[in-house]
Amino acid sequence: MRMAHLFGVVVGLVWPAGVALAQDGAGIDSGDTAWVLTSALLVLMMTAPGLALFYGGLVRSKNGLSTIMQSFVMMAVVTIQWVLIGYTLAFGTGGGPWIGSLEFLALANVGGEAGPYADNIPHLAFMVFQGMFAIITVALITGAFAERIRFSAFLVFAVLWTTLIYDPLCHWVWGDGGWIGAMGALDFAGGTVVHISSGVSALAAALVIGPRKGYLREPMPPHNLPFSVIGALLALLGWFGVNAGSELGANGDAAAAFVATHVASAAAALSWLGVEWLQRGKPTVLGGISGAVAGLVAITPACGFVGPMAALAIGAIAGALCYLACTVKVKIGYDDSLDVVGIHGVGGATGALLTGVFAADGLIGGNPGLVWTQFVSVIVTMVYCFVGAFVLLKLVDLTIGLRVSEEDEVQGLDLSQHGENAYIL
Amino acid sequence: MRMAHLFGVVVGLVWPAGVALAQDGAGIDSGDTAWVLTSALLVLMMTAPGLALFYGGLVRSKNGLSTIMQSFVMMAVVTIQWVLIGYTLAFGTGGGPWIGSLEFLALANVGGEAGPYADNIPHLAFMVFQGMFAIITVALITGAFAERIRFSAFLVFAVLWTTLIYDPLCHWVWGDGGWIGAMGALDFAGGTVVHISSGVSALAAALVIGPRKGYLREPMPPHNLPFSVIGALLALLGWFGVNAGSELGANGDAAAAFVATHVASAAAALSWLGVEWLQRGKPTVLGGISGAVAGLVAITPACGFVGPMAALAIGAIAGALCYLACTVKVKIGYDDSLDVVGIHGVGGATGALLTGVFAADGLIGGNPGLVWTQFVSVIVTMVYCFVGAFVLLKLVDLTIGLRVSEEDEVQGLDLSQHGENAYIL
Amino acid sequence: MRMAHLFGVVVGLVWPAGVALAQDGAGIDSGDTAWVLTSALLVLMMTAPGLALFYGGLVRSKNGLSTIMQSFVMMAVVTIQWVLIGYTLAFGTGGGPWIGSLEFLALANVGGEAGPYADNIPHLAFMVFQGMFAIITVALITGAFAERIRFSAFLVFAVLWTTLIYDPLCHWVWGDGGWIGAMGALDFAGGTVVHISSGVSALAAALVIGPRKGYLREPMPPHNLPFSVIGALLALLGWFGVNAGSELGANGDAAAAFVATHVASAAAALSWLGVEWLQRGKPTVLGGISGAVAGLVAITPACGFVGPMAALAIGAIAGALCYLACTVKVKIGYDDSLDVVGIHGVGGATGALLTGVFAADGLIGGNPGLVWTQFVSVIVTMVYCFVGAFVLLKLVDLTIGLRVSEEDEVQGLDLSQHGENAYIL
Amino acid sequence: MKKVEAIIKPFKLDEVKDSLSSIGVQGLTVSEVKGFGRQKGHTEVYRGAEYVVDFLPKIKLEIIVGDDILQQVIDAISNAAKTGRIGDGKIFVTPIEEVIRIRTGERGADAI
Amino acid sequence: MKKVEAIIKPFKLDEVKDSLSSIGVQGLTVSEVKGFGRQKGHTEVYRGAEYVVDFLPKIKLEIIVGDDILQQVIDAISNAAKTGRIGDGKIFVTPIEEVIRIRTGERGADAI
Amino acid sequence: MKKVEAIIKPFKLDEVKDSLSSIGVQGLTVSEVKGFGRQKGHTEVYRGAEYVVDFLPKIKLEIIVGDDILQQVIDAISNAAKTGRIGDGKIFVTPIEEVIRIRTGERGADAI
Ligand SMILES: Nc1ncnc2c1ncn2[C@@H]1O[C@H](COP(=O)(O)OP(=O)(O)O)[C@@H](O)[C@H]1O
Ligand SMILES: Nc1ncnc2c1ncn2[C@@H]1O[C@H](COP(=O)(O)OP(=O)(O)O)[C@@H](O)[C@H]1O
Ligand SMILES: Nc1ncnc2c1ncn2[C@@H]1O[C@H](COP(=O)(O)OP(=O)(O)O)[C@@H](O)[C@H]1O
Repeated sequence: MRMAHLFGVVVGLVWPAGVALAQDGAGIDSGDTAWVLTSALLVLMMTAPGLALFYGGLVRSKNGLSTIMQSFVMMAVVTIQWVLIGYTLAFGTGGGPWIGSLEFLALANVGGEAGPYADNIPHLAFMVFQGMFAIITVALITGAFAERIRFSAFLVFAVLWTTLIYDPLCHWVWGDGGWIGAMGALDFAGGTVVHISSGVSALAAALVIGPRKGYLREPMPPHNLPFSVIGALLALLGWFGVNAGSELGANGDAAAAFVATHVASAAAALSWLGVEWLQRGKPTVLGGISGAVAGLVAITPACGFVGPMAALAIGAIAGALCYLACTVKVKIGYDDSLDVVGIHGVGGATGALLTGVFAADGLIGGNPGLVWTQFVSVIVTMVYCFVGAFVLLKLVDLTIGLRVSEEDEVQGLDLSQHGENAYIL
Repeated sequence: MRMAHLFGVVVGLVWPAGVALAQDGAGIDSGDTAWVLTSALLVLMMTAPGLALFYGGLVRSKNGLSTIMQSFVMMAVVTIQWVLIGYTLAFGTGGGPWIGSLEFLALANVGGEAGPYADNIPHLAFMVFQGMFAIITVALITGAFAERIRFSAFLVFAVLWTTLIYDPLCHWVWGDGGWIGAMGALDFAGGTVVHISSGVSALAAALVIGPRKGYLREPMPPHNLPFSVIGALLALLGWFGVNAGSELGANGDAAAAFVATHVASAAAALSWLGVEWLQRGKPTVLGGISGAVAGLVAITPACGFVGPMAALAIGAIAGALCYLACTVKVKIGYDDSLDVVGIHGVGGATGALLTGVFAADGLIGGNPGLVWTQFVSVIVTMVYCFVGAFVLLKLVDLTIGLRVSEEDEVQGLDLSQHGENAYIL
Repeated sequence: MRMAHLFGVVVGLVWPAGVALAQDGAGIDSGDTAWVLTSALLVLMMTAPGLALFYGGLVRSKNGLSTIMQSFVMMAVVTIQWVLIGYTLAFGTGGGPWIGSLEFLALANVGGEAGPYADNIPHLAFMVFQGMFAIITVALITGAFAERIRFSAFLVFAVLWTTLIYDPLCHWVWGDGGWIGAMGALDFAGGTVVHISSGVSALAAALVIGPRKGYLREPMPPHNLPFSVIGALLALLGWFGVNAGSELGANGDAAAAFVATHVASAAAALSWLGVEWLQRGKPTVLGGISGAVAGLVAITPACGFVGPMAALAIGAIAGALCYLACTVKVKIGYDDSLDVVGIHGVGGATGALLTGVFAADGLIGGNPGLVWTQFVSVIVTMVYCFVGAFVLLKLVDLTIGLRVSEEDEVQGLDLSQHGENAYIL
Repeated sequence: MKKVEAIIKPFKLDEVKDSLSSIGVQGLTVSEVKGFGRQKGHTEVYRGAEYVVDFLPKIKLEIIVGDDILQQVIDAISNAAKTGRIGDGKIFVTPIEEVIRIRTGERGADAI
Repeated sequence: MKKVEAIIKPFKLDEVKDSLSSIGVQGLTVSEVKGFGRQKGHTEVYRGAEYVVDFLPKIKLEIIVGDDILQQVIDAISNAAKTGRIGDGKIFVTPIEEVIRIRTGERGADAI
Repeated sequence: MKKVEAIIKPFKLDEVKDSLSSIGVQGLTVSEVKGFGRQKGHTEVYRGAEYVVDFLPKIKLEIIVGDDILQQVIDAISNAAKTGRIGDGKIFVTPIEEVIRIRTGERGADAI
């Protein structure tokens, strides 16, 4: 038995820290911990079922299930990647400006006591909260190649992208010693790390995989808009976990981030609806939820640094800008099927720059330098993620092939990739 | 830059209080704050996607999306109204018995520190929690004029109603110095403010806008009852935020309100199902969820004042009464399409009166006076809201027109108002 | 009035403890209370809408609504049963090894102050949290007799089963003095109490009621897989309430249980998908969510005792095992329609035994005795629940009849039992 | 015997059915179809993209009738389904050679 | 050549299809329809309101057959679809003038 | 007048419609059907259980045409719907005795 025990310790199957360590975690605050655990769940809900349904409703009926699957399976894949290697690459301390150390490999040294990033909550709570961000980020990209990617190719790409793009970027911005954070760039809850990174990678994906068969010739309207509304609203609720949870405590600042989130999303929904109403004659439901999401994206980097009226301004600007960006896409002609570029890319960049404008120590507070810092962080993120994603996608395409056969695309991914039908009503 | 800063301060774009103030908020309890923030999200979920789906599933397929939209857009519209003007009209201190002061205009003086209404949580948390009540209340009314209102007219009405009916009423009951609260009437979580007000306004709305084309001649069954069930259940979950959240802390009283809510809703579901089974021969799913909602409505004013067995009684009474109210509607012939009157109006009044009966210092505790006080508060709310809503609706009707054209009604609001289809399966 | 008051006290309608008692609950921690109340809601969400949709989507269209109803109505029925009698049978203190005392009959002596099972949260919070477990357990069984049970028979069975099977079993494992708990068997969050009990009862149910008309001849594919995905994901989110909530506080151990839950579910989803991909050539969406649920089942008894790498192992094993169990069913030929046996029975037993292996003081920690203890607890639970459920079902069948007429089965339960249609699209 | 097929606007179905019942028609079969014709469709906009939808929802009725009441049936449908606006639909008449009632095996006019 | 149209109860579809296959029918087309006839519908109640639903779900089969096996086809359908209860449905036979297989351009009996 | 019925693959609908428009066809009616034929179906697996699905989604077109353009219509459909692979579908032609436009009461060729 001793041997078994030893073996267990080595591969991490035995959990020696467990109960004991957690209990002498003197500084852990139960209220803060409750809020961070709740927030972690909210962020998880944002992906699944939030994003899964949001995206799933927007595609054609024959691809509804496979699109949902792409978000769902990220929950499984990225979780395992994160606990084994991702967390330590992003947050391992002492690893320097470019990548985290291997200190937390397979969650070694990550227990119930407080960790290096927050002294009021269990280290494991911080770890799992951050893991939820990794899941949603790669899931967001799926909107770009919806309705035509091979499931196996997608899985391979997702693991590579998370490990080689997300984890380093996350380290740069939030990790111990990461250079973008050190530069003073502000990203409260993921404007660059989550939204610009996914938005720009989505552009690469749309370019590499090419447009859907029939794009711009056949109509490809959403097959189940109520699903998209439910999804967007669950994502919206989850977003409060992202933004107010990133305070890592239940306090006045969390409440301020919460309010900024709520206001920006409302303002952006109205702003998108308004522009659309003026330009097209009708405010659409899809426009309303798209606007709300655009506002959430834009307030993400800012919500810990701005008050409610600035949040209102940021939301209103982002709603209108993202609407325009989506309209422009159709003219340029690339097929970013579910508008990841127009909403997350454009919204994320808008938010990051406006953080420089509206933060207490930003432009409006008398410090134009912050706008520049933010600008640099946006550009670096864009270049790294676009190039990285492009290379990875080409690699996958050349090795196992990115796209399903034409026949499979016509039949739909639900049947061709999974052998299932979404509905038999 | 100084000028910009100054300007920023004036219009509230700069957020000087922010971080600093919040951190010296000595009395703020992290557990209470976590619970109130969670509760705020729960209340938001009650409207969207809760109510949106509950109502959306009950209409005909051609109006599913527009009905969902009506709840969704309230989230956006009322949020902006609330932070700009609504909150201060309802809760501005020192404004006297009728209306709040302008102290909190555009959230001036509302920050991360504790506020006048709760010394254990951030003022912003209280503000946003209350704002979620304003959203759901006006969204509830949409059930009365479902499937036939013009979207633009609805928006105008909603802004007017929230500002002129909801905000004052909220002040009377819960605001500093509000006269109904001062009178000693008990409304723990919105029996009068939310449910009677929306129920009675719904009656006005049904009368002013008139019945749907074909009402009582053509069948108008729910087009997607599973959506209604999901919606009702998400609303039910959200309701715990309303009721247990209204304690503004995570403590024994919150747990008691939580249990009362749970028991009343269960009892009312069974009571509705039972009466229906007896009278019609079959217990319906729509009956079950309607009953659960009726019980939640009725326990709302009472949940902080009664024990679980009283909650059981209140639920059981409300379930049966609301069932009868909905049956009677068909006989009277007005078209309150989704039974806002029968469930929220009747349920709210039932709950408010039974609070007078079952509260510790109510009838059963030896104080019949409370029933009278409750009765007065019910009647005042009814009269004010009915007359107010009636006048506002007539006004909107005479100016921009409340109702879509017959052709648009036949085509459905999804296409005519928003240019979209709910499903392309 | 005095008489009324007295009467009120006797039947429990007056709530003398209420406000007062709760406030002098000195030891109550607001953060822990916030977490337990949140967790209680999560567990409720697991049943409704979680399980309701998961199961509802898996049946044929004509039974979608009635299947949803079966989960929904348990929320109502079991809640009333629990507050009246169930809680005291399970948790009444001083009742000895077999059954709880009547100390808490109709929630007598259960108030806002801390209770005998946790000194940091209100007794009512503990009570309601536990009540949510009783709801989900009996709701799980409905998967076995889906699409053919009479609604009235189901209600009678559910009340009997909860009272005579669940309540005693719960007492044995978790109640004060319960013999299985006293024996040292570990069940952190319901592996035996919830999953083995429901899985084994489901087997009895499938045998007693017999297969659906046309079983194994006609295809009976899921009618709405997106609903099943939404349901599974809401259940998954709710499961964190079950597992991390069972710590009854927001601390390092709760975070550890949270992480174990997350990892096991991810590993099991991948493991099911992997085996399926190998064996059938395609990974299915239904497989993915089934795997995730299997992992959640298996980690339920273990999550408080094992670290993340052990959780990964438990999940991976359970995913593959449950897949095989579901495949075998088709060969044996009994019609456990929604695989309650294969997922909850097999997954629960797997988890209980692996808890013996991987717990800090289990096999891998040098104590093989725990595996034996776990084994005994599994067998006892299986025998008691199978025999008990079998007898109860036979009883109901002989008295009021368990199964609908053939004509009603062909027409579908939605119309025959409830007079409703799920969809009119 | 003839088969009368009619393509009508969906919201007219109940009126048409009642009108047919009143002249003694005891059975008919209905399906949901999409019609393309002179009636112009509508435009749907999803984010940037605009689509013209020119297939409109219609209802198709199929009624087997004896030759004797053919004209009556045509008139009943015409009157009940008419709004006078483009898109009211069409009625087609086809010959039928045989009709069988599955339940009884009856054939011809008795089977209608 | 003839077109055989049959309106049957939905749960009989598999039996009918198997029965047709067994007599050598190689193709058919199926659609979901609603039938109104002697079979009485059911009542649905939504909150207070009660609706009589008299359009019942039915399946419509369309099979193009050569004149030679027409009677066999009619019998196969009749036997497989029969429950003996009201609502079993009807079979209609119509003349067909031409059949074309799109893939090959074959016409007439070869195209069936 | 004739009724042309065509069973085609769903993704060919737009091409066929455009092709018919271009030869002057002004109206047609479309429905979703399931086809059973030589084209083999696919297998769906739900947990352990495997089902062969041999009813495939198809689109049915119905077009009433004057005798003059009948051949043109058949050719237009044939060309646009053809992929050359099994399952392309069929075209059937039936006689029509009368056509009425509900809106105007016009009959015969004028009503098409
Ligand atoms: N030649 C045709 N063949 C088959 N169906 C037709 C034909 N012409 C019209 N229809 C059907 O009749 C419906 C109404 O026709 P339309 O031309 O729009 O208006 P109207 O009947 O008033 O002339 C169409 O939507 C279509 O379903
Ligand atoms: N005259 C008719 N024309 C077209 N379809 C009919 C006609 N009569 C009956 N049907 C179809 O046949 C189905 C069964 O008819 P019904 O009168 O209910 O029973 P039965 O076939 O046993 O006499 C109906 O639901 C309808 O779809
Ligand atoms: N005898 C028939 N009667 C009615 N429909 C038929 C018949 N044969 C084929 N079909 C329809 O045509 C479709 C295509 O036929 P199939 O045999 O699969 O391929 P092909 O048309 O290339 O020979 C079928 O799915 C079915 O809808």
